[in-house]
Amino acid sequence: MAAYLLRRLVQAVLILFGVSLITFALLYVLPADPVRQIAGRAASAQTVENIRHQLGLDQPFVVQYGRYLLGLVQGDLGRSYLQRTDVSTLIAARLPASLLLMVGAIVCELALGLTMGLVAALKRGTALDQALMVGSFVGVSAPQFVVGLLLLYVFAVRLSWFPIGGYGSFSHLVLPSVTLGILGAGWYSRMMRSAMVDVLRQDFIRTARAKGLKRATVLFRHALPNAILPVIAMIGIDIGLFMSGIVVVESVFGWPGIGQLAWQAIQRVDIPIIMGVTLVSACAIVLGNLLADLVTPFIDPRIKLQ
Amino acid sequence: EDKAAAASAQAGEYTPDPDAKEGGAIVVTYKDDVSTLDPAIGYDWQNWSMIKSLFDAMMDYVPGTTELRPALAESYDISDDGTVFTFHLRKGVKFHNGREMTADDVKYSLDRVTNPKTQSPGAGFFGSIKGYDDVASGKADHLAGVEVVDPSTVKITLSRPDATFLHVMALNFASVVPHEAVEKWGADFGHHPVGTGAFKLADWTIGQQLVFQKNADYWRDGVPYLDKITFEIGQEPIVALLRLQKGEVDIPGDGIPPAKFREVMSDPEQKARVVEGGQLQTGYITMNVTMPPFDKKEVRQAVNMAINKDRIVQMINNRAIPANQPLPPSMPGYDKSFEGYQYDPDKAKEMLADAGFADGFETELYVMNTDPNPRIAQAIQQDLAGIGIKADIKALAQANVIAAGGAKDEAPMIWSGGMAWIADFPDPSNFYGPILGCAGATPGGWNWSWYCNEDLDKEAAKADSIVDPAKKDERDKMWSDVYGKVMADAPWVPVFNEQRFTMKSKRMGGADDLYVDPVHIPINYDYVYVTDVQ
Amino acid sequence: MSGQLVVETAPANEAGAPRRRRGVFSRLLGRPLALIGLAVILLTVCGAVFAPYLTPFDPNDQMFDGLSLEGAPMPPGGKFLLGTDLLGRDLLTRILYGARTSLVIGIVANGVALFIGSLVGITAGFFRGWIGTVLMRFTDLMMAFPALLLAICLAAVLSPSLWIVALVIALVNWVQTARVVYTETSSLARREFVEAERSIGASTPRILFRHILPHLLPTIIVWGTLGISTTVLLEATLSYLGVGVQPPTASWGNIIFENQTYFQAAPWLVFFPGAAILALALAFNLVGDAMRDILDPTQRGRL
Amino acid sequence: MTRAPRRALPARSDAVLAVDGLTVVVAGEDGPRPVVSNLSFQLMRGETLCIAGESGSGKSMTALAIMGLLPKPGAKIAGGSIRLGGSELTDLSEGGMRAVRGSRVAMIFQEPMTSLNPVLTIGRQLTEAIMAHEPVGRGEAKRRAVAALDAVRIPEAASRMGQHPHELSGGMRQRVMIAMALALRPDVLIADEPTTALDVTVQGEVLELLRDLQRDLGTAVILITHDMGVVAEMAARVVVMRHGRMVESGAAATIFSNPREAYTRELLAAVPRIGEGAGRVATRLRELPAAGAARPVPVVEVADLAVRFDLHGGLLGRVDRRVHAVEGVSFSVGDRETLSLVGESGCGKSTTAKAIAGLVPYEGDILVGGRNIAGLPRSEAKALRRDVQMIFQDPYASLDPRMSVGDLVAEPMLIHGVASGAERRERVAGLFERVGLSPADTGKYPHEFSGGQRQRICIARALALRPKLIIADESVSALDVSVQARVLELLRELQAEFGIAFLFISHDMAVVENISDRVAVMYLGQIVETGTRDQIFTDPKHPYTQRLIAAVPVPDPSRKRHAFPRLDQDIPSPVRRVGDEPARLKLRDLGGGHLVAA
Ligand SMILES: Nc1ncnc2c1ncn2[C@@H]1O[C@H](COP(=O)(O)OP(=O)(O)OP(=O)(O)O)[C@@H](O)[C@H]1O
Ligand SMILES: Nc1ncnc2c1ncn2[C@@H]1O[C@H](COP(=O)(O)OP(=O)(O)OP(=O)(O)O)[C@@H](O)[C@H]1O
Ligand SMILES: [Mg+2]
Ligand SMILES: [Mg+2]
Repeated sequence: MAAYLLRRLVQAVLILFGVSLITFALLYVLPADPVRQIAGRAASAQTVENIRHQLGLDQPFVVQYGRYLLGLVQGDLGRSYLQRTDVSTLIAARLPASLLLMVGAIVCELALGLTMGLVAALKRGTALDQALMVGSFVGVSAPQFVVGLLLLYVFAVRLSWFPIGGYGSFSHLVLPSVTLGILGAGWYSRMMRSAMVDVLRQDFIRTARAKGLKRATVLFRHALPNAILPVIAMIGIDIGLFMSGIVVVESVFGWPGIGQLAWQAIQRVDIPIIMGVTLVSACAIVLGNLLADLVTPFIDPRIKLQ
Repeated sequence: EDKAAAASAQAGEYTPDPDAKEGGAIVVTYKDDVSTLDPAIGYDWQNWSMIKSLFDAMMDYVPGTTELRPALAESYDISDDGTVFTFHLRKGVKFHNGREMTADDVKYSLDRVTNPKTQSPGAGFFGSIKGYDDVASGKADHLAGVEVVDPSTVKITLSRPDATFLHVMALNFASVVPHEAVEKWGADFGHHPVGTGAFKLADWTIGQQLVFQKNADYWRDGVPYLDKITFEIGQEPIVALLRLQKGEVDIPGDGIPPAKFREVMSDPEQKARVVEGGQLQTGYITMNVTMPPFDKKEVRQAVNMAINKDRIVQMINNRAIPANQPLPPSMPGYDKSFEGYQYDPDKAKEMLADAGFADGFETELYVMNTDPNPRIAQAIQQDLAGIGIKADIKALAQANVIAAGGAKDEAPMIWSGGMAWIADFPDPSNFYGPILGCAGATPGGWNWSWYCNEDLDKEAAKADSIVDPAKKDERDKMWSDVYGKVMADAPWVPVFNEQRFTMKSKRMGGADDLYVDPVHIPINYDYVYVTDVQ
Repeated sequence: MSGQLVVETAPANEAGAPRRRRGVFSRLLGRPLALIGLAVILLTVCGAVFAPYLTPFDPNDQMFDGLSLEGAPMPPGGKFLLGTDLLGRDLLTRILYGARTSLVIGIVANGVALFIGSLVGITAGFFRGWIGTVLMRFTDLMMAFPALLLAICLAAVLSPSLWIVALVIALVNWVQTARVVYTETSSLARREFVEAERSIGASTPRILFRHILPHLLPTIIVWGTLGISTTVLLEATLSYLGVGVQPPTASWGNIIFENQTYFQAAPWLVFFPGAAILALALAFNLVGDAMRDILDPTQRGRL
Repeated sequence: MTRAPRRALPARSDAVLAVDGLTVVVAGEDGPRPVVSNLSFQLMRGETLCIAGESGSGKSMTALAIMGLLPKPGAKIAGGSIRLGGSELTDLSEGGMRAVRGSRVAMIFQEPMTSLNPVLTIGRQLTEAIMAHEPVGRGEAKRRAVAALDAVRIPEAASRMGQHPHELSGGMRQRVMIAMALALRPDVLIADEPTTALDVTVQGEVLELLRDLQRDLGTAVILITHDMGVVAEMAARVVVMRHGRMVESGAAATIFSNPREAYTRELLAAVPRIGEGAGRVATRLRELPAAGAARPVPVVEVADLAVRFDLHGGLLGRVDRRVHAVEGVSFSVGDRETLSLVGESGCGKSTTAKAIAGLVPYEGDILVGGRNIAGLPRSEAKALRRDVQMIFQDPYASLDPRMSVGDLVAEPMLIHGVASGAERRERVAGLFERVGLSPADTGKYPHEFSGGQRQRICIARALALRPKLIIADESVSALDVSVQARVLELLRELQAEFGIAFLFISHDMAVVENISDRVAVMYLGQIVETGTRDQIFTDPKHPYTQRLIAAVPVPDPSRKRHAFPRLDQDIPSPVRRVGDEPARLKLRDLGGGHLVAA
């Protein structure tokens, strides 16, 4: 177990290194000049060069990247060009909100997706199954901005059940989580359905029924843990897709997470922030996958970590 | 020495609102984060007016107008040749940290903002101060032209006469900061601002909100009225408007989102709370005069005649007025009689044919990618197609468009919307130097049409050396001429001047002018008040 | 592939013959739901191909009467069947022309992603050893990228055009498929029939393509159909950020994104292109489901 | 609870379960198709009723109908009644059925390996059954679960409660299933082929256990099986089914000694019996010419074969343990000879076969037609391997379910470029006919065939290349007797016709006795005894061989064995630390080719 963890962590570090290298290289060749933005429109060419030199942006790629890495291993993500603050401060201030939202969204999409998938599997072939299938596609196809605004309009403005955007309490979390969750639910319900259909065909389900167990017990205690494995693997994959959703949803709901930070940084080519956000999300993804892998043996004891 | 100058500035003093009530708190929302509140650095839509409320400079403007008035300087003298400005500081002005502001602080602040290490985007504004070049190139630490005469007198010597210098001294970049606080916080001063302004920063939760608290010791009597302003960050404009409608927000900082504009304006109750005002802004298309076929004046003129500005204005829900010259109407020097190029596609086609492009040509139109700019670009594209010019749209992130504009042979045409020139100060010169003058036509510069007319540069310099306020009209006239000549060469197509529509909650009080203050955007926090306090 | 099959086994008797001779396609036609799906796909493709003949308008023509005097778009009905957009262009026309872009993205880009993903997944899952390790580590690396950020950077670097966007989307989207296919292939590779194939001397490509691939089809179909909406919307996000298809080229995604803030003032601008995406994705799903059942002989004759 | 009286009156011969006119239909391609028709029987208290019949005769469907667990929506009860005690089961709602299941009727399913939930502990699966029916607390339920495990003689029952099914051997899993069924002391226990998938030795133990439990608890048992040996050993009464109908029923002794129906007689005749198999004569006959000829080159010669699987572990994932699956096995198979490899599950039989087929890396020498495969270039090795074909242990798993059987059979020819187009098709058709299938079936898929038919498809596939040696890995163990007999007959015919040598792998001693020329007994990766069939069966020397032979149930109720000797310990594991090599056994020659480990 310890050995496994160690190996996975080494792997994770290598992956993060790769991510940083590729992102840095991509941003390096990006046709936009951050110095111009810092210097402002009244700056002379000399001032611009001055700033470029101060930031070390006049140096060759290898040197720039080397310096970045050096900072990175010391926990220094650099300073934002435009916000004039340490990137780590900015991310640290926003990360908790994003993580919270992510957890909320995962809970939502699991609750929604798994229920839909479960019901569809149980009612396989019926009209309800078909309707749920259409529903899952609606979830996958609906633009999140519109879904978010719609939810906001109905549940916050009209019904006043939830606050209109913002951050702080549980009720703030509900709508953004649901908005993000609707998309994921589409995916999960499809996966859950097929996994469940498979499991319900298994002999041990028949055994459980032969014991005279309650339907709910058969479903939740016997079938679900077996069907949920592919779903858990999916959660690991899913975290990577979150970033896209988070950007939109955070802005609709005024959620102070890293999605908004990333969005603004991309608009203004604030390279240190883009790097930082990419690395932090990469971390989250790698950790998410690791966690998913670590959890599976608890759910399915046949699986051994190696 | 000319005391008249000082006297005339005093004349336009503001008369306080008799109905104003003290106390209360308001909520303002913004979509984008506030990056820094360091006056030497902040240059964004959001932090510009926040900094104005936290800091003061030698000069500022009469609320709701573009009229200069002394601020931290109680009075000032200008030498006859217009190169020496002596500011007499107001006594007893205290920083938020309790220390009294002195002439040393003024010098310190000016040295700081021009020092390249500060990386101030506004350093260039101080280029006329003697010794600026040495500081900018790192040869000197101090501006030779700034002298502390005594604790309450600062003398600033310019290397050339500069009629805009008082405006420069009203810029945020000229704000006075206490050196001990700057040294204490170092690079983080922007997050722990200490100034002399009407408000002080009470709390800043990054990415969420900033809270401003009334500065009880404010040197100007009677203001501010509000006890507290909360800026909520990261709010989508549509959502901000929904919250405003529910009474949770007082001012949507990003204005009325285009998508909601018609809804708001068609509801009398909401419309009543909308304040409309001019803006020192022009939206224009640049044509790169170094890239064929735009090196031909006739082609550029033809393009000027091809654009249906009325329709573009209609498309953005009439939130602007069509423009025919670089200067916006509320700017001194705006030439009311100027007719510009009338919309006449047939004539444009003819001219194009005369220039040898009977079949038109292909080109590219760069545009920033946020609504409504791509839409406007598409409207322009259609108009160009009308005279046979096939323009491909390149909708890019702001930074990429700016980079393309700053490269000599990359962007033939750019629609300036979203990055457009909003005046830093209300003076006609502000629309020339970096965006139409030779100085800006350098790689990485902001003169995206790469238009460089040495003669005009000279005329402009001449106009700027007229510092005598009495000759203001003459100077404005000279500037009108400069812009007239620019338009004769037609490096730009001025398309429209945006109107500002600010919306406020029912309980907000104060004159409408305060809500469309030309320098305090979106509103002048120091003078507005709420009506529902006891 | 199927041609060979038929030659090999077409038996001389009647009992087995009809089963084989009925092709996949004709069996698809026997299913009403699949038929609906096929019809929708066909309709979309025809709409895209014959757009100029189907509509009197030009997709980029900003018509004067397409906007009200206050600059508001026209609601559906009358001259403009589905209304107009914020520039006074006919929405139906734009959706028809937009199908060209969206089909390229949703089918070509998504298809390429699916192809790369399957190839990588199969190869890595089947060949343990260093090929598998290298491929899976590379997949892990790609997976660690936040997809959107990577797409934005890539697209920005490569300068936008439809095919570049398609390429970028393919480059970003193959990863999840690879992961899933990998898992499945590695378990399939351990099934006994693979060993049996080896024992009769079957070559590796033969085992991969004739024996393993058919088993992966259901998974590939599920990911492929779900991928349609995802990629179409990703294209829209990229366009919205200025690194996608450039205006005024229409795509279903960018029609939505351009207009999404107006969904209350002009809901048709979001609803119709959204419905088009949904319909296409659903149609492929219906056909995919049917294909899966048809291609899976164990599903036959079951209730 | 009326448990006490129930047990007190085992002698009363009133029916505890009465099935009357039961008809079960399943959905077919052209409307409903009956799989059980008009079936009636009664089960008395405390008796064992065996339902016998060939595969697909509707045995399992009957059991599932009683349990109310018919697969939905494919099957349903179309008529008849099932009365348990006083209540009519067919009228009960799902909720009502739930109360009956487990507590009054319990069932042990056909597939022991897959019938336990892999992700839940044994203890959990036992206690929840108890708690579902009786108002007891968790502690009490646990106590009873441990007691039930003890009752089925699971060693260290208490500590096993926390284990998961995959940590138990197949026999233990089946015992857990039985414990689960018996924990609630049901009136009726239905055991659906509880031993088919198990080793002979384990099978013997499980049957023994069932008998004990029935004696102790007085439960009435319905035992479903196609193994007449098991029937003879267990049954008081027998119901013989075919095509969903009852063919014959009566007391076990009567059925075996005096079967009325032709089908019953057929069924009994098909049962392989040690020492009197039908195939015995045939093999004998063929042995004679071989003995007279000069000693030919063996088809396959295996010398000192060893196969080890590395297990990774430790900090850096280094190899720290090895499975010594095959450890120094030597034998040869001559022309037209059948060598049987027997031994318990996990002793390395399949691994040996796979090594010969070139599917696992090995050490030692394998000579095909006198040439050592190891040294040859790829292409030549491939050509040589054409001479060795394998029929896998599980016919269903070894056929690609998505390929038609015609394609599957044609595939080896296609790969090796043997025959083309029309000729190949003809040969496929010929092979189908040869193995007793209709050439019309070539377009069907594996799942559309019964187990026996699938096995024949595998044989046809193996024959396609006209190999010199066919390795048959447990090729008949999963088949019911009648099919098994037919397949064995087919193998014998093919051997006579094409002159093929067989390496026959099995744990069923009766079958081995019927088909082999020589036998090698494997234990823990090594051969412990080898010799001609007669030497092994009439004069087994190694205790392990003796035990294997003793474990075979005899299909004769009059020769019922009692108290099958149980192993006092589990079989030792072939997994060893690196460096800790197992000791090689030395074989002692007893003369006449009969070797036995010291
Ligand atoms: N789910 C199902 N749907 C349709 N037909 C089925 C289904 N399950 C079984 N059958 C059919 O019902 C018939 C009886 O099957 P059953 O399982 O009762 O046989 P069995 O006697 O138990 O055979 P075995 O000895 O192989 O277990 C078979 O012809 C089988 O094909
Ligand atoms: N790929 C493998 N990796 C590790 N161990 C293996 C592998 N294949 C087989 N084994 C182990 O080798 C031993 C011999 O297995 P083998 O399959 O040869 O048994 P068998 O005699 O055929 O048993 P059965 O009668 O159950 O088929 C077993 O302990 C098994 O667990
Ligand atoms: Mg059965
Ligand atoms: Mg085996």
